[in-house]
Amino acid sequence: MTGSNLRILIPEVFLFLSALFIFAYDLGIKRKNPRQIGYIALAGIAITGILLIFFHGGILYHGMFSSDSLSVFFKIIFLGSAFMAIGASFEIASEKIRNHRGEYYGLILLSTVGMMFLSSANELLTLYVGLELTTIPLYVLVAYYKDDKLSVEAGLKYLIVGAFSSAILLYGLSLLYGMTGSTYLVGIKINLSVIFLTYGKIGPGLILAMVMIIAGIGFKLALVPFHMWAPDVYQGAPTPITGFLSVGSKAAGVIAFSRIFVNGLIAFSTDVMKPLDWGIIVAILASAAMIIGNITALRQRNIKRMLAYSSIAQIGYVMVGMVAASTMGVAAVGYYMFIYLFANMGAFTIATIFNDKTGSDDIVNYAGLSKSSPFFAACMTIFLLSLAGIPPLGGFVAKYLVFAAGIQAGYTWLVILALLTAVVSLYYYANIIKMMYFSPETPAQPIKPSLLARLILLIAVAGIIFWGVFPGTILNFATETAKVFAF
Amino acid sequence: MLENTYLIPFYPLLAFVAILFFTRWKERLSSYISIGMVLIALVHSLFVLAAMLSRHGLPMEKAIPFITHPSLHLELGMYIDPLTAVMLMIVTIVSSCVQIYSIGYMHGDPRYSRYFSYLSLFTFSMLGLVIANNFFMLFIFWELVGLTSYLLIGFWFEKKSAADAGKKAFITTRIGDLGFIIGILILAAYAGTLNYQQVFEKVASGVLAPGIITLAGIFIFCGAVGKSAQFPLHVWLPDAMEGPTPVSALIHAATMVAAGVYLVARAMSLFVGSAEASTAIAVIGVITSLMAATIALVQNDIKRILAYSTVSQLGYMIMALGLYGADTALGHHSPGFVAGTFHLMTHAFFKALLFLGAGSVIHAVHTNDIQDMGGLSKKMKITATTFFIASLSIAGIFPLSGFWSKDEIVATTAGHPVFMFLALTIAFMTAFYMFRLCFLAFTGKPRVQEKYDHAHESPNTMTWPLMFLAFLSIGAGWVGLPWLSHGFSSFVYHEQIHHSEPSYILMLASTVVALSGIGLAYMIYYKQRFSADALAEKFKPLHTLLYNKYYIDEFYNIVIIQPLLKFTDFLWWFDAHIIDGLVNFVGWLIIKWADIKQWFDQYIVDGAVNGMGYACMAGARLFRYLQNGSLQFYTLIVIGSAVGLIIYRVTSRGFIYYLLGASIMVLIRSIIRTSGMEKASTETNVQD
Amino acid sequence: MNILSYIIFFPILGFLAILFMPKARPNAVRWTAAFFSFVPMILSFYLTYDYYINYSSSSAMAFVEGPFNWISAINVHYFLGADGISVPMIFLTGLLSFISIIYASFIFFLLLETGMMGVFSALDFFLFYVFWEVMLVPMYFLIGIWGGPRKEYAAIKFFLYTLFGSIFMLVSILILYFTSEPHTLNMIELIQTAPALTHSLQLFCFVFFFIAFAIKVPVWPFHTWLPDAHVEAPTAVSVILAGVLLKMGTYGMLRVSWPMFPQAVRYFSIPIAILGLVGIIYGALVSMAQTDLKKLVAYSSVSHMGYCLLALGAFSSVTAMTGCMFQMVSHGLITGALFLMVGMLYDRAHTREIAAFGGLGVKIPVFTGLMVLFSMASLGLPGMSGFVSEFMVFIGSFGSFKLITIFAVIGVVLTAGYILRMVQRMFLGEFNLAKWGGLTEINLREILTLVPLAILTIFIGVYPSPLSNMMKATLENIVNLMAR
Amino acid sequence: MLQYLALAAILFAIGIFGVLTRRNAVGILMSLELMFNAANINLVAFNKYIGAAGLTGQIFAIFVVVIAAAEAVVGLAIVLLLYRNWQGIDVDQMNIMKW
Amino acid sequence: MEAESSQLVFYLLSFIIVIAAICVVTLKNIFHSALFLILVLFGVAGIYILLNAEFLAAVQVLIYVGAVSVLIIFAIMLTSHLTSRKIKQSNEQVTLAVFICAGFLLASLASIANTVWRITDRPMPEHNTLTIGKLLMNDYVLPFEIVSVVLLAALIGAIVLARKEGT
Repeated sequence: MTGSNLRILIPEVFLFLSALFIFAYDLGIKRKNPRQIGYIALAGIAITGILLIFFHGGILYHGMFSSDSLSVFFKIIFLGSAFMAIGASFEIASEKIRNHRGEYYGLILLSTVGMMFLSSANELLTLYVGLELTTIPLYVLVAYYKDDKLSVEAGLKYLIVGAFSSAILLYGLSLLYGMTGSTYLVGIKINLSVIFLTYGKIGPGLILAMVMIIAGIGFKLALVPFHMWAPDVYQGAPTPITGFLSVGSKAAGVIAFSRIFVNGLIAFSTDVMKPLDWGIIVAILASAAMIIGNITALRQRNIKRMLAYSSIAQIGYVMVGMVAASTMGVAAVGYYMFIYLFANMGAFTIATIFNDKTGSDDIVNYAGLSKSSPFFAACMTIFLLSLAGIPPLGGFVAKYLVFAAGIQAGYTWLVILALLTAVVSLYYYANIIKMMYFSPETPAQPIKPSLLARLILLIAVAGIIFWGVFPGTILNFATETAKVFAF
Repeated sequence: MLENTYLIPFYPLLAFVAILFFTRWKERLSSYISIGMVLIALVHSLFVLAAMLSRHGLPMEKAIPFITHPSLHLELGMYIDPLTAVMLMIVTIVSSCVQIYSIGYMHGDPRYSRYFSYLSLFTFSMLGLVIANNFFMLFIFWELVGLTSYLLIGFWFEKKSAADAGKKAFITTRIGDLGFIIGILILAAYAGTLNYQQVFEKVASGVLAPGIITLAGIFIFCGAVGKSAQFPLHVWLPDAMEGPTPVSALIHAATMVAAGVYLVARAMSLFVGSAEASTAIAVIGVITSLMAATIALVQNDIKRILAYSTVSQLGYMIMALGLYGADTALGHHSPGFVAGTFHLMTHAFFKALLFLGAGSVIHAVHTNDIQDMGGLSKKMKITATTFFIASLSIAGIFPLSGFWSKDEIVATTAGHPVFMFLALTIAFMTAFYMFRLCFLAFTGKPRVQEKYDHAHESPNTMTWPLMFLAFLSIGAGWVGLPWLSHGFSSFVYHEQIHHSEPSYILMLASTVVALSGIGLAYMIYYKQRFSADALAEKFKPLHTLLYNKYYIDEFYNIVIIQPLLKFTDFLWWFDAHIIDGLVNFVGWLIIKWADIKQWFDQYIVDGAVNGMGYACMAGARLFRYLQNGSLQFYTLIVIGSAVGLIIYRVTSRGFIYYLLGASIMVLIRSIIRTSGMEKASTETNVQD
Repeated sequence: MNILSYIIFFPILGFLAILFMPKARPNAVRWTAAFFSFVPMILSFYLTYDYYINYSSSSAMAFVEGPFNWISAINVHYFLGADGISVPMIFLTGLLSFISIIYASFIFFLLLETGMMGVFSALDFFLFYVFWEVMLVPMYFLIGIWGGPRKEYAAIKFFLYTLFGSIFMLVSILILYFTSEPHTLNMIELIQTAPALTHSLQLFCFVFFFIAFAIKVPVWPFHTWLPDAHVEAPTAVSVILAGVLLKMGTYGMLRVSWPMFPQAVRYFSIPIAILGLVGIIYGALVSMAQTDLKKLVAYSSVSHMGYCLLALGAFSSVTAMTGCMFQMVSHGLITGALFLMVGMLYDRAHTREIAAFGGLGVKIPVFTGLMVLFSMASLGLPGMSGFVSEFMVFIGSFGSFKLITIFAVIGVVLTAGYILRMVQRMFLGEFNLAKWGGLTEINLREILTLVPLAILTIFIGVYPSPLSNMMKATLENIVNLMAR
Repeated sequence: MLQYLALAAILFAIGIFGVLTRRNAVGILMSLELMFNAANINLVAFNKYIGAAGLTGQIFAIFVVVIAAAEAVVGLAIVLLLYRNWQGIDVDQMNIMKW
Repeated sequence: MEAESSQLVFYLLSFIIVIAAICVVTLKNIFHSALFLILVLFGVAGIYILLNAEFLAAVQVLIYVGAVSVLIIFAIMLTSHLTSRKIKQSNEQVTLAVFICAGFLLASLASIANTVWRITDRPMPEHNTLTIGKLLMNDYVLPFEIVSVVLLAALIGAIVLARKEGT
């Protein structure tokens, strides 16, 4: 019926086909060159990205799938994080993943396909299914070191908590559907206002639905208090997957959240509709995330756990932009996630390489890194400083935007809290820098990352700096995405 | 030449710069440059004096802007009037003498050149101070004088006492300057200008409220108190004798300490606006004078005696000026202004002579203690003679210069019996202690033979200035002879010429007092009719008190300095521990929170799950192995907080119940676990 | 002519150039660093000269660049300009940066210089904030890598403390942005519109800005980062820290807080002056208790910057404001020089304990002479810049606060106390030949780094009117703005 | 309709209880199935009473059934891994990573 | 009359479901739990029929019973040496869990009861199996495809994880 618009599915379909091709290729060609499949996966992502440029704009199935600017923006983030995760995986693919390399890359691609569908979904069912497609491959990927107890334990935790959250989310979605009789976000939006206008009230069921949905998506976001799984899973999972989890999967949560709340339930963002407003709930959770994430990160000794807590805190900042529920807020969230992609993926890439070369995830072992591997240390420093929000790096502009949105929306207390915790966060970020630069120790041998890894790091650094100094392009794009929502 | 008076300070400055940067390595040349420049200044000053005389004291003023502001206009300029001209003369003459004298005195000193550069710098500062046309500029040079005196007092800085003395001098005078600055601030704020003439006009025209004038006057006088070593800030001057003796002569007799008197004289138009301030000045002056004179009675250090004598004489002048201010404010006539300035001049010469003479003695015997001297007149004729002349002059014996000026001061006190009595007492004591010094040092038998044997007359460079100054000590007073058309008082006066008629009774009285002082000293120390020691023994408490200078230094040390140092230590501790501690504490708290959270996870959370007793249990590790359902704890948190949020939004009261219930649950859980420990452990065993 | 942009970004070029240079040739690095800070210095001199000749008669911004669109989505512009209060600071920054780089060529200085120059010329709040924060990172590295034994603590303390302060500034900036109509970050426009804010909002914003700036100054009781940072930092870093970074706080107040929130300043003027007074007295007293020479100088900064705050409290007096600016410049010169000298001594003696020395004047007279010179300048001796500034501060603030100023004058004596005590204990008295016999006199390079500072100190002290005239129009304008 | 919703809520709560308390990993998976079923009851009930015009609820439920099955499959695979690594599936043992 | 009987059936089914569900989560024997789970699932299928969702009921029975039979096999396989012993099958947070579940139940029931539901009285279309099929192939073809990918991913993942490596 909308056949002419089917072309907007081309990027997703292509990525799916690449995944299939990888599965088949891996079966057929018996892994002579372990890198080959990786390059195919990278090429698949790259081509998908190019296809995305040509095939976007338009809706399918009554808006069930809409390839709008918001989705394109996030799809770029997903593809970027998948690209960097796969790039980083080269470091471990030769050693730790002896078998099923094809499946490993293929599952990453499938998960990315799920994210892409999710980001385009304007309907609860598609959204839910897309979310599951995102998550289920990740369950497998987290447990991919099958003989490693940590990895398996992480897989179990991720699976149980994930499925649990999925059920909670589903319960919430069902209530939302029940209250409005529609699964389309537009329908939900209209019907809720119709109900309110007709009956003069909506009732606490909406609270139930909203909290359940927040809890369900909060799992993906690792938003406090639904974050408990994150440190364990981040620690146990293969490091590139951890990076992918912390960026791609989070971005998926972010867009799901923004679709449902900032679009469908926008009327309930402020306390006009008290007590049916979600703004204050998210604000509380965001502040909890910033406090708990940042403070707990202070004393972590494992870099992956530290980054886990850091990313818990980071999502708190994102949520500040989200509660603003404004053009600026959405733009800020988009920009934030975009920079976060580079910074966090970069940091995890470094953690991957470091672990691969030294077999350690301990922050203590980063001591003196600047002397043996200055490039490596400098990259890490830039990533960490960007995460901390120090100008002129991208992280600063991102934080600025988020806080601006918060202030604009009247959440001054939240912004002050966020800023205070940002100061706290600097302490643990700086702690690693301190280790790398101020420590008198000199590591035995330099770490020589592969050319690809260097390239990825360089791209990440360049992105952080360039878009920190000239945020215009990305920010305009992100502002453009906000037009998807009618504020 | 008058227009170029501003050049006068620059001659020595030039010498300073030249020595510092160019001729420091050539000692002779350095001293010659320095002396040459000061002589040029002297000549120039002479011309200025002449010009001033020829225009009958008509002042002239010239200024360039320093900083221009709508509310305040600061300038650098010169204001030449007879007072200035006389001061220029005093400074250049004494400075020249001292510098020439120093050639001999400082001979062989390793920092010879630097000494002369400092002297030049000092002369520059002093001359600048003198020609200033406003309080701001005065203050600038005032401070520079302080600096150079610091450098010169501490010249032999290897000696700890010298370095200490320099510091003490600087800081003590700075305390006075504190008041000076405040006075200037008051003037700037209320008068809107710091120019002498403009300020005085405002005082005279009544623009300034009397209270303000009093306040400003007293505060400005604080500066003079510091610099002129008046009570209670006199403590630095005796210590300052640690410097080379010529320096003492230059700074602590003739010039720098006179700056305070000069300030009072210069600002007289301000003080006459306030009888209160003037009276305060007079009282301070007389107290200082009396106190210093009494102390000087019992000291044994030759330079210290002279130092206290200086303090005393300065107090004398201050008293005269204060009385003049008070009298004029009340509409009476008074010769005080002339008396003060006149005495300033004569005192400069004979005190410089005394110090230089003392320097000559010290140079010869290498001791400061007069008890170790004796009979030196035989070996040091010129020194002894000139010293005696100066002593007579300071004692106020006719017709030496001191007689005339002192007489005028006594005349000033005519309307104030208490002051007069005290003034005469001081005159008596002055005569006594000066001749005590003379007799002990120059007459009688040598008490320490080896020192005596070693003694010799000083070289010519040192004796010539002595003789020249002796000449001045004798004759300088004659410019003020009442019978010679009141030369001085018709030249240097305040607002209107006022000649005091010579009061022969007073002259007689003061001469008698002076002579009796000399006589007493003669009896005790020359004829030795009475034993000085016996007297000291008889008045032991008094003697001890005087000998220890009224314990003022100790008092300051105990009451101000030590507490201050203690306080700074406390503050430092406070800063490092409390303020910084507060900051660190917050940081610590935040970090600790992470620990607490970890601890919480470890003990409370685990404890809630495992049971609180887990820590107490012997088989804790085994038990822990069984338990810690962290995964399910995560889900518990997820759903628990979701439910909490729902209840929170639906009903806030329910939320409280919910929280309460949850915490009770956790509590009960822990209690149960603690008590039900054994059961759990048996189960563990079963599984294993 | 984009002279400001050149000044700001030239050092960055040097930084990049050095990054790609072979590490094996330290001399090449040194010369490159020197070159890339020399050019901005010359440019800043030229800028100062040009401003003095051509622009100082009006309060308008000179050398304006922009506003060019930078981030249009949030109205951020690239907007630079300099006026009477920024030009002297730019001059100071150019000079001190070059001297520091000559003294110790840490390449992070070049980054730091960019940040400092940027702060002093930014006219867009976003830009201002970016430069403000940009400085923290190189400073962190400079202290952390090359610092003393407790460098890590000092570095992170500095970093966190100042970041803590600046977040309050950010909040205020955002509030200003959203309350202005149309939304703008342009400082010049905000100066016009901000006083229209409600009273409470003004107070709120003012306090937040004040915290940020006060930490930088540092105002008592936010000063505790300073001794740590100074003591642990390498010499050249201390110079920059004391010479330029501290000035940013007061500069920020003059540039931002005062003209934008006149009502709040009026409301808080007495507390501000009291804070200044406490700083003066407290800093001096604590200095007196120091046994470490560097700490003494560090705490003296607390005291000296107190004068600035006192002057700022007297917002209605041009003289006070001028005094504040003078104090900023003069403190930069004098304390910079003092830190340099402390460093030189430390390089030779490897200790900074005052008690360990004594009578050094015998052994190293030139060093002693210069040290005494700068000490005297520091204690406000006439003829040097410190005196002019302190005097103007007193005169200016006496009009507004009689009693506070009178108490502040006590600081002068206390300053003399601790400075002289230090000089006496280190350079006078008996010389310990056995211990310090090997001490060497300062060399020509070191003298050359100090001489410009000495000349400027004396020049400003003797002939202050050029500096005063340069900033007069601007300060008058600020005072007029304050009258709103 | 409310009775269906109430049933669903009760079933959901029981499922939660199971997830929170079951020590056996398979038991947790079973409890999760209960929760999914509860949600499904909701969906279908709503479909009948509210969204009667369409069959969205039922279709949603079908998808949920499929997804639940998929999760069960992956879950069981992980349980298998657990069994291999720990020789047991007691989730209380899976606590290497904490704090 | 019909309504009443369906009410009766509902309560019966509900009773069975709840009791069985409680058994699922509390029984010590995991094998028994699994059997009760099947009972629950059948009960739910019955509920679906009551709610005019016959196709869904069929799906429920087919897929779930299939899936759950796998579960049972697993349960037996993995816990064979555990089931024989009498050990606790629930962990230490039971009371807290009960409390939270009760809280959830109360909160959700209260919320549901006080919420506005726009209940329509339009009857369900008959023979909706056909409609569902059409819908799946038309309106819902996209999620249908996605879910197929989900299944693919799950299968591949399960295989990857479950396969024993070369040893």
